[in-house]
Amino acid sequence: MSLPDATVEKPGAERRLTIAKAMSEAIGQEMQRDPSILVMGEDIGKMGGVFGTTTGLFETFGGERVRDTPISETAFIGAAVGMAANGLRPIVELMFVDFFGVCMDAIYNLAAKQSYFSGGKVSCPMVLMTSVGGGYGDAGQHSQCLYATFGHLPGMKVVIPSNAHDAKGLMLSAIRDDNPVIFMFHKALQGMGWLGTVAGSINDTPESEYLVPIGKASIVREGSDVTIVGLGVTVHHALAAARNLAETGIDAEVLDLRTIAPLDRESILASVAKTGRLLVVDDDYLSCGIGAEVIATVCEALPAPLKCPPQRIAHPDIPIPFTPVMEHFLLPDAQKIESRIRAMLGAQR
Amino acid sequence: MSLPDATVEKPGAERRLTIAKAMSEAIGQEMQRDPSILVMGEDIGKMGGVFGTTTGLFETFGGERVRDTPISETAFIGAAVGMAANGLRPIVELMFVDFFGVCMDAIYNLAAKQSYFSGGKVSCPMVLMTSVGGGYGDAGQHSQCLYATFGHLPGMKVVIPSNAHDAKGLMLSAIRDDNPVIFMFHKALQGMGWLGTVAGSINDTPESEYLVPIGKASIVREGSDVTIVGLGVTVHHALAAARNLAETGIDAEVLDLRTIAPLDRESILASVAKTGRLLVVDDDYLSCGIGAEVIATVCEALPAPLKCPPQRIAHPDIPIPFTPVMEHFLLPDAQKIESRIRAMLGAQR
Amino acid sequence: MSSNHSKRLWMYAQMVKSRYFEDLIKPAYFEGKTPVFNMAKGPLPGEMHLSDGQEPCAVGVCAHLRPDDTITATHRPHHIAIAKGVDLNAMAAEIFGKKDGLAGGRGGHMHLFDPAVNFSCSGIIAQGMGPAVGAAMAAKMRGSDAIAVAFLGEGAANQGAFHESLNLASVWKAPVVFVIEDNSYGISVPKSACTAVASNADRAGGYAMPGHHVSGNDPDAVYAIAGIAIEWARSGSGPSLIEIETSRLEGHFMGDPEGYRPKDEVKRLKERDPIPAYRARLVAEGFEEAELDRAESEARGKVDQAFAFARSNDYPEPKEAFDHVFA
Amino acid sequence: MSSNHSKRLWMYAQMVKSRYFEDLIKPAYFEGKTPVFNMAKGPLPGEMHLSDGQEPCAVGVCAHLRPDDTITATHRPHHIAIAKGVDLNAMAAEIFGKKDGLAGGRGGHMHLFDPAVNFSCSGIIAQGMGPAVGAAMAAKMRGSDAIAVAFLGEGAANQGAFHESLNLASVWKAPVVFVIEDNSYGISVPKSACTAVASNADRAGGYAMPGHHVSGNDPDAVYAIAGIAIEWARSGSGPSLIEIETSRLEGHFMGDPEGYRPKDEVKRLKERDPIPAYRARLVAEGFEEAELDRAESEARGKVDQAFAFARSNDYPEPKEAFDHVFA
Ligand SMILES: Cc1ncc(C[n+]2csc(CCOP(=O)(O)OP(=O)(O)O)c2C)c(N)n1
Ligand SMILES: Cc1ncc(C[n+]2csc(CCOP(=O)(O)OP(=O)(O)O)c2C)c(N)n1
Ligand SMILES: [Mg+2]
Ligand SMILES: [Mg+2]
Repeated sequence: MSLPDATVEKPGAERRLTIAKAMSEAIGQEMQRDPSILVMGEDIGKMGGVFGTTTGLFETFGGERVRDTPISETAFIGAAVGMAANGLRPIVELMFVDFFGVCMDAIYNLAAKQSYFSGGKVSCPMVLMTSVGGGYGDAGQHSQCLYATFGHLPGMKVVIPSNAHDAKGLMLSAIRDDNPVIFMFHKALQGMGWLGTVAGSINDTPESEYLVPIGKASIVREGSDVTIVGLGVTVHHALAAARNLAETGIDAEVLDLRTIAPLDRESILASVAKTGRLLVVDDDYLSCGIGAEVIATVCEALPAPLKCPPQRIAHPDIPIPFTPVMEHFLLPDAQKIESRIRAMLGAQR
Repeated sequence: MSLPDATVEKPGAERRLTIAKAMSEAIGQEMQRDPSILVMGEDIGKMGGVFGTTTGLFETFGGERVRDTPISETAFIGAAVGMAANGLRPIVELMFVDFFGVCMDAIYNLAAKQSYFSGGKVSCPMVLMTSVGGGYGDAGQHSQCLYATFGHLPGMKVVIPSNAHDAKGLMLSAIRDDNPVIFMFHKALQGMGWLGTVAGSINDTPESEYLVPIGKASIVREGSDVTIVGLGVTVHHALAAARNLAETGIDAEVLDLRTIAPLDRESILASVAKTGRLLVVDDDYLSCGIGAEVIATVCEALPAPLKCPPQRIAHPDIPIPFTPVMEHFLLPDAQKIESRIRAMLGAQR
Repeated sequence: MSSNHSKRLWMYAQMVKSRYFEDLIKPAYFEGKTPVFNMAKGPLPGEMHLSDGQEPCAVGVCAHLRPDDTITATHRPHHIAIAKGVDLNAMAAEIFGKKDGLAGGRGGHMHLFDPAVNFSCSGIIAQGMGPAVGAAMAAKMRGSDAIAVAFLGEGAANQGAFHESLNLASVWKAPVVFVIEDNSYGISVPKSACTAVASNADRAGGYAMPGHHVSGNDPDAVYAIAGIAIEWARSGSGPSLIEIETSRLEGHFMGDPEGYRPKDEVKRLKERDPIPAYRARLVAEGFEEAELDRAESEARGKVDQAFAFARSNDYPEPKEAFDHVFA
Repeated sequence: MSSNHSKRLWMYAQMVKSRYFEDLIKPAYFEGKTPVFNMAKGPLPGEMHLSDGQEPCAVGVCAHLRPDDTITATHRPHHIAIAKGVDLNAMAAEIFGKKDGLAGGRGGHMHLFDPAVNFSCSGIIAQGMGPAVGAAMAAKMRGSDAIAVAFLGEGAANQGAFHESLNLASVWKAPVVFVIEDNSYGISVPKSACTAVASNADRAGGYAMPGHHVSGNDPDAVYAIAGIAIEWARSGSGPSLIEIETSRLEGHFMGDPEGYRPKDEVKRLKERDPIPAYRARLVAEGFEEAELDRAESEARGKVDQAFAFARSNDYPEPKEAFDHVFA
């Protein structure tokens, strides 16, 4: 597909948006440009999306192009695949990623394989946006990340913005991509007042069109002593930790993955080759998680051993508990990152 | 739960069974012992299971305890959870693991969290047996392994036997476990004539009861130069490669994971600490796979660097193609393992 | 008649108890969340789905149930849990995330498990339907006449699990009753915008089971119909489907601005609040005010006690998070 | 009448073509798989689901369809693909895993995609139903009167996607027809053992759409009813459900020992093979034998050509496996 004129990552004047606003703005702008785009999902019409992803779109584009659906994820995601095969570019919302279990077949066996099974003759230009993450006491069926669940299965691209600027640019790229793109937005960053919001996620977001490329990580803080790889909310924890570490002379580099499939292995390797140390911070379950993938990528490719064993912080392999005293005990945070890095630098080999 | 008398891993006289026979024998013996056990799934009644997992059970135990279901995986797996909460011990079959997308909610959000959400008051003694793997030209919706898809999500145990002896012992352990156990059997090992069968999977399987413990890997070949970690069919590829390597003096240790959740990190670490080299061989998709988890486990824990970078062989991150020329090009085999290990030993650092 | 009297008094008291439980939830929920509403804060974090207005569904059904009958309920579970007899102290403590909560704080308000009365609920739409069929089959296979009831919303009737579970229950003649609380909305989406048929009861025919529709949000009417369906199940005739017209007097969850609702809809619905209406009917039919007052204050007393228990109970130790992942 | 004549001739020819296609599959499938049957071996590895006996469903529906109408079919797709006009050479080559197959050998017999005639199929039960609704909506939204047809088996009608898709189609008035090929079995499980209702057509009422039942495994009867449902969709009246009684003359897949089937069932069914029966009817109603023979031999010729093409076509390069994961 040929792309219309768009600047790549050229920020304009200071214009602070939340991720929610950045997403709905991006979708709205694209819908103006391309009449084949439509949005479907539960409560994305008049309500504007439970997480504000479609605010104002129903009013602007009407009920034909902004469609509330029944609570029938298999049918409406399946329908989106059929639309995508027939000239439309659907954007669907799966309200919480935790609900993937009722509709994963339509996603991974249908959408993600349409191009392959058709030998490239039928594409699937579909964006599936879905909320991830916990930390606000919503318990074990509404707080999961499941990054690796999607990152493990081929045929989909998977993006996870940590801030509004990237969210807009990634959403534009996702919409224009001819493949299924899973757009995971973290509730702690979304900028819905009622969920609280990590301040760093609200940043300068140009009104004009720009693309953040899918598959490119971003160094959000340069440093020389250790590479902290994060994604979504953990990027902000990593940055906070890095600020604290800097006070005692430890210079951490923070890498925001932004995309987990395809994973930007080059950027990871380049950073770790420079710093010689690696900590991956993830709020998804630990085992077979993105942290393992990053560590394996580094260890199998780096010619020289690291200065100390690579480490990961993730949600342990247990369901997410409701009570805040337990939930916050388990989730990664700046404090845990900071002390882990101090230990890593103290225990060199 | 207290276990009735059973020998742990004490093989009797030579009695060669296929995995299919070992599974149905184990289920039948347990059903004799415990009237609370029942089996449900598609075509597991008169037909005895598409993969022979329930051969003869319908005839012995009747339609009350061996129940064919509608093609309604969400309902019957959900029903199994309800039964498990109410004094029964259901064994359900998901015919191909590839179908998990229509029913994963019942598995990971319901069965796997019942104990946790109830604070341990309600358990979920359920076995979900499901076929995995390709290599016989059944294309992209009938040939997947999806080990890591299950290994990533907490609250379930996940076992993968590589031979009939282990299949029987793991099935007994799974049935007696008070938790959901995903029992993955590989089609290339199943011993259904029509699927061909790797010879090594048919082995001595005592008629008497014995348990193979869940969570314990097994060293199926001792060696000193490199640890090859495999599971299911790749164990046999690894053994074949090890035999060839031995001819040129390379002494490979082969570890059969047998369980991926909980992962036997101790056995992996002990073996790699001894050999200093690691290759993981997996026929599941590469990214965020079990290979990454094993490598991360080793690299973050081993005090000394490995003698050469750890490596993995897996199915690449692409859907499984139908045509044999492509499918076999992608799947791991003994040849690929052998040449990878030669490269690893040649390129030491 | 006297049994009828006591059942009706019980239903009234349970409705009052449930409503009062939620009356206490409301201010507690907003503690620490003002002036800027943040769901993460305060003693009751996370989503909170109230059942105000839907009490008739719970009491009319549960009036027929025994402790060994199973209920699977939804994300909006309080009224049903209370009518089923879930331990009120432990339930309140769970919602507050305390150590003597039903699950020691691991589950929270959408995951209330009380095996003593065979109650559970969950946060995924229509998720409880399969388990209800399973519980019913477990009873049937052990020769008991216990039954199971799956509650769901009208929005949930468009989820695949609904279809699969009704078919499975019918094929297996499972002693289960499916009860749809039709409050007209699934979050913001009105039933008419997402459901092909006017009455979900009509879908029962697709599963060769009886389908009942109950209008009026009336405990007596629910009681009458539920009695038929439950007896049908208990006597071995198989499953039924009941759709109950009810009303959601609050937002989908607390904090919901409800911009999608017609201006005075809630006001109109509150004028038809089933609790005062039921009281008025009982009085008109000869119940003594004093008797009703006594039942009310007893119910309230239990709720006050439960909240006091929950408030004073300690939080669990953080590291207990690692317990009970496995049985 | 003359148009009727040509449609009937077309239907007959397509049935013959489909049957002959499978007649050639059969020996090819067993090449290399004997004496010990091993599914992995030979030029046609993997599962092979034949549609012998079900041809009337395909031709009766497809006789009304245009290339811009969409079909989503199942794991048992040959008859439908052929009747929809899928490129026969490329289809045969795909099934043989060759480089000029529809997908260059990536898909195989359960994943046949031909966008030129808007055909696709897949191996997960009821998976095509949502996509059919989507294809129908895409046509509707671009102002076309193209429609979509989703084929499924009677076993698939117990899957959640069936329910969700019918409801969604009805709510959105999607121009789609759901066609159930009721061959009485889902692998080994008879319909009566897993479906709560005798006729799935009765389920249409639960979605406020017309439900049709066609008995007799008769192309003319299918044609008549399909015409009504397709015109209903094309004219903007919305979706319909059709259930067609048909028969599976072979095993579920090739190699199926069919121990679950009553002894002489297949023999009895083969006596009512719809193809010779249809020929006999056409002749009885005045079609010339010579005309039918011509149509037959033309159909066979195309199949022979397709198999010759597929056999002589090269395999793709192994490394092409990496192509087309993404568009
Ligand atoms: C599978 C799934 N999809 C979506 C949701 C999000 N969700 C929670 S409640 C709700 C509305 C449910 O409506 P209804 O069934 O009518 O119950 P009510 O809230 O009215 O009691 C939705 C869509 C969910 N929890 N699970
Ligand atoms: C979700 C899912 N469950 C199970 C299967 C395995 N399976 C393949 S075909 C089949 C039977 C289908 O029966 P029916 O829908 O009647 O179609 P038929 O085979 O009779 O044409 C089953 C159970 C599958 N492919 N997908
Ligand atoms: Mg509702
Ligand atoms: Mg069938």
